[in-house]
Amino acid sequence: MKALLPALFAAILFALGPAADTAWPSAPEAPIVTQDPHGVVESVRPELGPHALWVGDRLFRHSILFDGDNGQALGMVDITWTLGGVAPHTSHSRREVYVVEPVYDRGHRGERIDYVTIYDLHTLAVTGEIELPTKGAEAGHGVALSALLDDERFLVVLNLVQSGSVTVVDLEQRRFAAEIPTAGCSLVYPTGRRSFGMLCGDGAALAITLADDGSAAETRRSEPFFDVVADPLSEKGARDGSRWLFASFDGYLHEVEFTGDKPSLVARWSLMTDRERADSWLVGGSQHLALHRDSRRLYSLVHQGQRGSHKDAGSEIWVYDTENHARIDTFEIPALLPAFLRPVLGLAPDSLAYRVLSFFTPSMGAHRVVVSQDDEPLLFLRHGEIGVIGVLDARDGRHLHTIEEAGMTGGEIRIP
Amino acid sequence: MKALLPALFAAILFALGPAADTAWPSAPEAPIVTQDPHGVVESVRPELGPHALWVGDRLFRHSILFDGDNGQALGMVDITWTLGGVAPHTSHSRREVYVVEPVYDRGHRGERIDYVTIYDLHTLAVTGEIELPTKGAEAGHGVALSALLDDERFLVVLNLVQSGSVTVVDLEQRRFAAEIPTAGCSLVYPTGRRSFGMLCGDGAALAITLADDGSAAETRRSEPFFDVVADPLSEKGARDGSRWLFASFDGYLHEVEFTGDKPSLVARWSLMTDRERADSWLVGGSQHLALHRDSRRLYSLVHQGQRGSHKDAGSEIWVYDTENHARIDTFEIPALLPAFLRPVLGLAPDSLAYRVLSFFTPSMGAHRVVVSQDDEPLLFLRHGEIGVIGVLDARDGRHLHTIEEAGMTGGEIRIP
Amino acid sequence: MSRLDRWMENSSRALARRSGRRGFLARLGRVIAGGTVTGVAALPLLPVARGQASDESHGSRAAAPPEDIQGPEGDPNHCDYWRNCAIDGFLCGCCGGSSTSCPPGTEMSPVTWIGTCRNPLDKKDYLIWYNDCCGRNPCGRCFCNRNEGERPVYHPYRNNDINWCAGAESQVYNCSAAMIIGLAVEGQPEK
Amino acid sequence: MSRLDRWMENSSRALARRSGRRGFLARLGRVIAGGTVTGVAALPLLPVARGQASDESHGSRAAAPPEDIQGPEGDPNHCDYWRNCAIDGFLCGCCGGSSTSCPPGTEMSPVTWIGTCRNPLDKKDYLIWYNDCCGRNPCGRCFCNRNEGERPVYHPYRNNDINWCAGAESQVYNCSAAMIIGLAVEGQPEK
Repeated sequence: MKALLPALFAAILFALGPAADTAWPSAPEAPIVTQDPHGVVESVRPELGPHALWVGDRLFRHSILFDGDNGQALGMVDITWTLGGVAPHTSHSRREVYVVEPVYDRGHRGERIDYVTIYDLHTLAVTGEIELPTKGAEAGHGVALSALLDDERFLVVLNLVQSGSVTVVDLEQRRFAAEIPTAGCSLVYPTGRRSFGMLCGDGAALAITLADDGSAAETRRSEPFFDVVADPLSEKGARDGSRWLFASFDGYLHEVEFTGDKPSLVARWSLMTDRERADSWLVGGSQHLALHRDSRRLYSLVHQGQRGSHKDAGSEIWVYDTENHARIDTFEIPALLPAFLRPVLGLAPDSLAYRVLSFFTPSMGAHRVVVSQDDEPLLFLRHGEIGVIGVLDARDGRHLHTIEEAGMTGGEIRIP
Repeated sequence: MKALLPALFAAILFALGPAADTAWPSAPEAPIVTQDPHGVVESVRPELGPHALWVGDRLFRHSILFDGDNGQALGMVDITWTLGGVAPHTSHSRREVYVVEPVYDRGHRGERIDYVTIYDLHTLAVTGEIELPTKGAEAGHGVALSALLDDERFLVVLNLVQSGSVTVVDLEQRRFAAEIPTAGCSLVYPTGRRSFGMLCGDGAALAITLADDGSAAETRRSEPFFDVVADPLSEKGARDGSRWLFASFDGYLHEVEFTGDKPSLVARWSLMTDRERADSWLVGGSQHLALHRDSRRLYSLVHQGQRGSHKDAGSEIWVYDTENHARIDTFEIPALLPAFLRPVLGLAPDSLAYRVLSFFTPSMGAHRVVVSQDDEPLLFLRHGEIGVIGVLDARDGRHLHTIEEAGMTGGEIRIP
Repeated sequence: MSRLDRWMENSSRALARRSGRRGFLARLGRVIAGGTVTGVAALPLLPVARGQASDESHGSRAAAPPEDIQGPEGDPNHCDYWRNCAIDGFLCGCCGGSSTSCPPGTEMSPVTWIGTCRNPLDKKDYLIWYNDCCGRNPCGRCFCNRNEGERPVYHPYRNNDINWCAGAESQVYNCSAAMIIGLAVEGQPEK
Repeated sequence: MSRLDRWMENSSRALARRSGRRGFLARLGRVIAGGTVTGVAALPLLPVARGQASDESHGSRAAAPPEDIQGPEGDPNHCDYWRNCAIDGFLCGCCGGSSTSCPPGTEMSPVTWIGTCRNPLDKKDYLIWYNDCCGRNPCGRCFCNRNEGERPVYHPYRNNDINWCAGAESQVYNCSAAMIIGLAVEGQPEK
């Protein structure tokens, strides 16, 4: 039937169309040339490579998968959150992509139903959906709202604050598995095969290990180890295996180990010298911390500001050796605005006007940074109000290129 | 129950929250001051006035109702089309707003259902919906895709091209009324109490009058009177009672009368002199023709271009007296870009930088123009890529002000 | 230095200065959070008090904060409005509502996050509810993001990233209002 | 004349020159139209022929148009690509597909509008189908709008405003491809 659709539509069009369209030749008289085959749909190449990147956009309501080496778009999946901008999860073992999303039966109103939508990683076709309790939480930064645990069987979804719980989804059996109460703790950080961590409102950390059925096999809570009011930990952490690194508002790095008897603070060191602190250097942004695990290099977006500026763009990237707790490099953040304005202004990439614009436009900094985990790592940078991605060599900070037209707004970015 | 919700949520939050939040004072100790009342929702003022304007936006998926005198937003209704940007219909007699829209049960995929969504004009609350056959057509310019007929009982919706029909909706009884075949004709132009016109693929016009049940009581078709290939009529016409004015690609105004024995071309006159035509002046845009009925003034967006530039922005507004078929004035189009960039760049309206920007930025022209129908008429202008509205005095072309932040993209604008 | 240089630099400075507060390209997705809680004992009481206040309308139990402020700090549709010190979203006053009321057709969420903002006239600190208006697509006008005293998601009553339309019938976010709850005994930690 | 003046004027000229072709702020909402019809007799045949061509893949019944063109006219991801003379939408080559194929997870609409574009190498006019790819939200990259030979909605086969995803399972528009149908006997009226 499907193959007949074109003929059918043409016939209908013919039946309804004007009596004659004399200005256009009839095709049988036209010499025949090789036609392009109709209906071809591409697939994502089998190996994504280490430099692939998901880039979310709130206005277009999707996340685009890019090849970070050349800026090519490989495909996209939709995300119905009106305020999300979140990036999807990718299972390499099951070769699937997961999007947690709600839909309303009238677009923006009516009955809400929450789903995990499952895409095939190769075809990006929707291959299934799992209905969830209608409780999924939404937050502007998109960070730590859901977590794919390491054995890629369970997806953990943070629920609305008044639910005080997480939803566990069994991706293998494609079903809702469990709801686990997490009173007073929030955000979800994957920490192992079937374990994840959370941060709590009293300054403690929580570690939960799942049973085979997705219920909580073990729940362990640390003593409070930070002050949620005076110097809270930013929730935008960087993962290091079973540990997570969090920077506090005042610029102290906290290494939190989630395994063991209970979660514990295993190291706390300053990202700033006293002098830098006196000069008002602060950490900040929406995804402001990134770790390259093999080289133990930590990338931190910093800016000069005051308390309350913790969501402002970073003006520099400070690079640390996490073994020695020492800053070893400082990267400049390139100006991303020209690449954003170029298509708006209709300038050619090689035009004088564009070169002038690029030369004179100062950097506005970046709100988000992630790093690839291979031996030739790339840093990906994004400003919250500019839909482009700056690509840097993570080893020396060299600005390699900029991925243009990566959305209208700065949603979450994530290495698949 | 509803009144108890806040307390309920607070209680839940309390139960789940951290054990103590010592940094914040407990409220009972705080001196009591006058609280702002909670839960107040505004209504649209009873009289909209002649200068109100609906402004559609595709990315935000809504249409904002503005007061054109001061640029104030009065309210907004949502529109689920992903490519629409259309403005809604307003019934002043029934005090309702109508949006024709489709929804998919998974946002962008799944089952599609089409609705007329009904809003109360005062509260802008949804007061009803009418399910329609899933056939509504979508077009980028948003023009003449549906029509509210003059007695405000019937809404006529253009269907997908392969349907070759329109859907008639009975707004009084809130039900689908009829589907009327319109073989070879397209677009819907209201022409009277219960009548509308269409343009046909053979260069003819069609007039349809509805019976009490919304079916076609009378269908009348003209002889072909224009060449759809050599010099087609732009579908972006201006209404004059039972007549519609259409400009042809080559700049000839066609006055089409839809009443009488059959629709007929009652006048055809040139919008350009031979000299102007030789100088490549052309009509063009997405809503490029507007008529102020009482003064018989016609406003036409024109630019210098070539065939194929019929969707380009107009660089000037040429003003005609439709009685004498003579151009009587030329209005400049103000630069709308500075008002669009101002909030992006974070400039204060009275800053030197903004004044410099405004002074040096040349006009990019406009794609859309509409005129209010009162005695002190306003011209509203919009560029397709700039979400602001330029407001001009329609009598002398004076630039009165610019409505900022009227969307991200240039969707349809319509006087309610 | 040419005009272009200066203009670019000026606008860039302006951007840097205001990037945390305003900028329409980011104005989506800022999900708006709220908490009703200012103190343990007050928890179940405050929202009810608000409900009562609603019925009494502008009751005169006590003095309202002085609002006759010159400049942006006194302009409810400006990011610098004194009450907006921890707001993150579109100002309802630019969307068909006002700084204390929702646009037509939306619903005010019963739960919100709070801020502690200092009134520049009486120099007193006030507790502010940032009530979201819900059930219609994002307004898209007058985006502001200020984070004085704002805290991460795990401290929800002070977090403005969470979508606080969570308490409303439709959790689609339209805009945010900034409403007085009462006087704060202590200032916010940033002051 | 300062750099600012010149830059502004230059970019403005560029804008004017390209405003009909490109500009990402307008790239939504451009609903994409299609028609399958190039002549009365050909009507029911052409789409079937296309279906066959699809099966034969790059069959060699006749020569394909030369594509070894220097500059933008030879770049499928550029608005000035010769086949794009009547396109209106996002180029699929920037969205995960190519100029003749759809991005992963989308569906190519069976119906489209057509253009008549001249190949700059062999100076021949070719009939082009602008097939839309459907079922996923708008791509948002490489927006182009060229209207050579484009005609109003009532002449649908030549109209690029109509949403031609009308023929697909989901009528949500993602991007547009530009595919050869055959040689045109007559040029488009604009030439």
